[in-house]
Amino acid sequence: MGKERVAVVGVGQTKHQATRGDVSMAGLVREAASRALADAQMGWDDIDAVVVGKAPDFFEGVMMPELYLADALGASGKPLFRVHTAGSVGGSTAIVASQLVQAGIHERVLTVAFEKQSESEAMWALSLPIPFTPPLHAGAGGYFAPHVRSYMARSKAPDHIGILVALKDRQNALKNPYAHLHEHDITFDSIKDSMMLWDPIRYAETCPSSDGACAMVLASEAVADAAAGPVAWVKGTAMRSEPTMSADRDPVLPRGGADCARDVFAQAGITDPRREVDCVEMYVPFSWFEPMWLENLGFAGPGEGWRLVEDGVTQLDGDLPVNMSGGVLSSNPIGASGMLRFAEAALQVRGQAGEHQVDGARTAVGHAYGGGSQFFAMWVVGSDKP
Amino acid sequence: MAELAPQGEVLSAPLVIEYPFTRTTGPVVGAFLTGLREQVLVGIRGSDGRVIVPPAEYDPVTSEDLTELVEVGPGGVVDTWAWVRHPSPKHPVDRPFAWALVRPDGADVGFLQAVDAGSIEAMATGMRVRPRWAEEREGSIHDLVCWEPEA
Amino acid sequence: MPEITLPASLQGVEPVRSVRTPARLEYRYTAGEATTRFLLGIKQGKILGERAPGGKVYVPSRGADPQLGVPTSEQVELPAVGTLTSFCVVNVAFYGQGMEIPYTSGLILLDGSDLPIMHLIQECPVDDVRIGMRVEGVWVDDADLAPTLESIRYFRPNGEPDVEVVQPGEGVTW
Amino acid sequence: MIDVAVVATAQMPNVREETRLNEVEMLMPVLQEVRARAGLDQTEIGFTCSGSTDYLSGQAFSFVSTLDGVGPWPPIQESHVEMDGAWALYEAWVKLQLGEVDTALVYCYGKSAPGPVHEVLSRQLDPYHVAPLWPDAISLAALQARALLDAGKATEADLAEVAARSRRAALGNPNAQLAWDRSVEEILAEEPIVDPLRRSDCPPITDGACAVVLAAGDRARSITDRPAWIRGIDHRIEPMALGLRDLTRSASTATAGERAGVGTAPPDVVELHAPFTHQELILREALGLGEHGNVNPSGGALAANPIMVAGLTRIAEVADRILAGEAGRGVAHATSGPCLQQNLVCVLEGDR
Repeated sequence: MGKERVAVVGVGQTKHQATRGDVSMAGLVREAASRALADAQMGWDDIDAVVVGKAPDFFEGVMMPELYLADALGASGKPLFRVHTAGSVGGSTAIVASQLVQAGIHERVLTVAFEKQSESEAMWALSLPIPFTPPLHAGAGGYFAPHVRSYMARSKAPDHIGILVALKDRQNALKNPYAHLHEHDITFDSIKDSMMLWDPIRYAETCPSSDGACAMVLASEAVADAAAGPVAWVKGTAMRSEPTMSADRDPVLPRGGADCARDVFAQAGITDPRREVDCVEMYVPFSWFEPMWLENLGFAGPGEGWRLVEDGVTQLDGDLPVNMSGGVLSSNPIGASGMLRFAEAALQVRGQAGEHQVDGARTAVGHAYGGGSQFFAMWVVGSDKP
Repeated sequence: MAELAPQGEVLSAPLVIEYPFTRTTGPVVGAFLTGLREQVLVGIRGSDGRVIVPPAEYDPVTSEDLTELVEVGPGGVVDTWAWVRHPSPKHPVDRPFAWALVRPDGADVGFLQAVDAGSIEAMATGMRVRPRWAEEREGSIHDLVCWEPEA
Repeated sequence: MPEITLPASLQGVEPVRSVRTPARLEYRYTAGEATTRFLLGIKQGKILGERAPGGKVYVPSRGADPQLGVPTSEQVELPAVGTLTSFCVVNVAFYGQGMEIPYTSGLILLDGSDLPIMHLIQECPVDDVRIGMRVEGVWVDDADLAPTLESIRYFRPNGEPDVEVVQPGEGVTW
Repeated sequence: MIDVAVVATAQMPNVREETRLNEVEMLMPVLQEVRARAGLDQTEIGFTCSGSTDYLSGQAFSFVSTLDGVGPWPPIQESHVEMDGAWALYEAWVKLQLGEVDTALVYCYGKSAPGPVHEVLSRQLDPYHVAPLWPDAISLAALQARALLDAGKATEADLAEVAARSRRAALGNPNAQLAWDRSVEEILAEEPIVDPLRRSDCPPITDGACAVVLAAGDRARSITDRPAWIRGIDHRIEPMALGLRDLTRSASTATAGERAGVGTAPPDVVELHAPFTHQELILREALGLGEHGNVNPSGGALAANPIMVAGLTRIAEVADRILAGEAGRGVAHATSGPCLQQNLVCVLEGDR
């Protein structure tokens, strides 16, 4: 086996908000990276390589911005790598970083993902008109809403499931000081009464557009063993991609997502994810994706995911808490959103998630997806060395 | 299977990507742009003591935060240059000009700027230049239109 | 964030906090051969799909059979009639859209094809739109036909009874 | 480390402008060719990784639609880097080191022609202080060339010699876009376009695509009699600001070359990703190649410079010569960013 152990020894993130007017682009990534280094009790010199991820460069209007950010990321004289796998990029970036350690190439790798969406505007950057290509009639939500409707039709899920998810995630976000949305007055009714943007998706069931960054330090077994505090051992990583325009592709329960989950659980020795996983951070930009992913990833049978939501299983104090941090519904710096999921999983098994800590979490899952649900990245982290 | 390649036209169309990006600057980049608005050139002291213009937010060698902004210039020296015979409409000078790394007095590194010298014969590595400021300045790199040879 | 120190000349001066850096780039976009074939068909009032070697019919084809990574290779003319497989009702004006609100954006599986296209559903109150509804395309006048999918103005119910919709891959276990 | 080799390569013949095909149509034949050469279909590929950039095509997520040209079904293990394909190869090499899969497909594509490529590349620069001035890639390279000339490390004739040798070598490369036989004197007689660079010192604008199949250990040996083993690979970056670097040297190339083991034995063939003539001289020095006689037998980036592709093409060109038994050991180099900011070095060898 060429594969060595790897652990998360440091996690950092910015305060996420609509516009981080106090920092430059470099200042934003730096804030997350410095916090991850401080958490790992490391300095810039300790880092062997840097892996950066973000979504389309048009957001900030800077082509391959990692080149410009080399100084801010302490990468001078080091390897600097840039990943872009659509919305799953934050997750796949962390996986690429972890593999540099697993392959025995580096001992300490800094990985950073970010988006400074306020430099432009999400609706612009995500909907650039391409000649000869049929226009999306209603932006990104208009793409996903029919798939949500399909899920509702297939699963017979009642209409209020999406509201329950949004309420849970926004309430979890109140416990997370880094979250973008802190909606203290949110209620079931306020979500229900919010504007039906893309019927069946209400405004309050959609994610915000955020400036933000996330960073982690991934380290070899020797470094992790010597760490002062708890570390999160990486027990499995997986990525899957499938075609966009394929007739056999199910955009509601995509095979790529299911294959990705099966792979990562097998690596982690998990045979019954519903029982063996303590908590999950999954990429839910529209509330209905929580029950969809619960089914797609094997936490519930087909058509059963919404019942976990309705029964309160995915609440912070439930049997399988989902999106303890408040999730993408509460903070969405697109390029960083996947890494935030992976980082929250690591925080949970290190017991460092603060007020949104799940008691006794020892095995956690981070999940990210991108495109029109054809790109997937997942990892399983645990408090015990594999 | 039949070949479906059309023998005639293939459709093509213009595609314009345009946006007025608004960039928040943070304190260090902001200080440089503030200086330009006030006709003051600002650098920053690196960990090895050298003064970097425009001010780097983070040390290029040690990666540490840099904080000590210092005034430099107003005159400067051309460290290297390239002569543009056919300026584009987007360039800062509308007649043949030089791109140069201009090192302001008191700074230790040069930065990319335009030098409007009129002709290539007027350009030389090591020549002294002075800034030409825009009449209306708003805190952007365009406040410093270009540099010109010192008389 | 560490505190910075300013030179004397800038102390007490209102600092710059943001800067606008407009950028415009002009590209020439090539549709490619498959998209050209489709759009030239539309210009003649025809919907031309393409059969992939694996048997699936794609409309419009983007040139690749996404299952095998080979070109689609056989042209198939399709009717402007199909089934609504899903939809959303849009209640907000989006950038660049001049639509009357609310309107319906639907996924329409044209008869004889294997992947739905996204298009507008009109001449039907939004509350009456249903998954499984049979719809037909409404073309622009012949004189206005152009190489764009907008030559089909929208789809509307064609009066046939609803059909059952099974999503691609639905119920398949791997 | 696990032994990993290039076992097959394919290139699209480089052209000034591919006007008929979109990216996915342009890429498919290259993917089919490289998989056929390796005798693998997509279901036998363990990992797929590509390199491209949205800014060249003017489309966000442009790699998403090109993935359909791979035929990624059933779903595949796949990644994409917003970098030259040489770095996609690096990610695939790392993945193969884990010992879980033993084959990988690496590809990259770039259409430089549809956009104003020299303006597009300026979008890489410092977004506050430099990009708003729209300095073009040729001007930045010219600043570096002037620094080299001023330092007495090269003459304009040295630059012209690189131009003449590269385009002459390209006459033997069927994938080259720009090939000719002109004397140094003829080149020196050209008017500079951005002094001190002449047109012959600059790369052409190119649309292109390249693909490589990697395989590990015995799997590589089962695919070809003579795999091109990757003996060392490393990449390094420097600060972007030109004033912060000694433009007459490439420190990051020197570090990457040392770590990749360039100096442990003399190479038979070298392919350097030097889009501008003077950059070959800087890279030769950084890699300790001196007057090595077999640098860029393909013509290098001066013969065809598809952005995001020209780096992986260098690796493919070296691998081709090893696969064909024409070379025993080779060095390939890829670059990114203004004035050689980021550099990758790969050492390949055939079995003795």
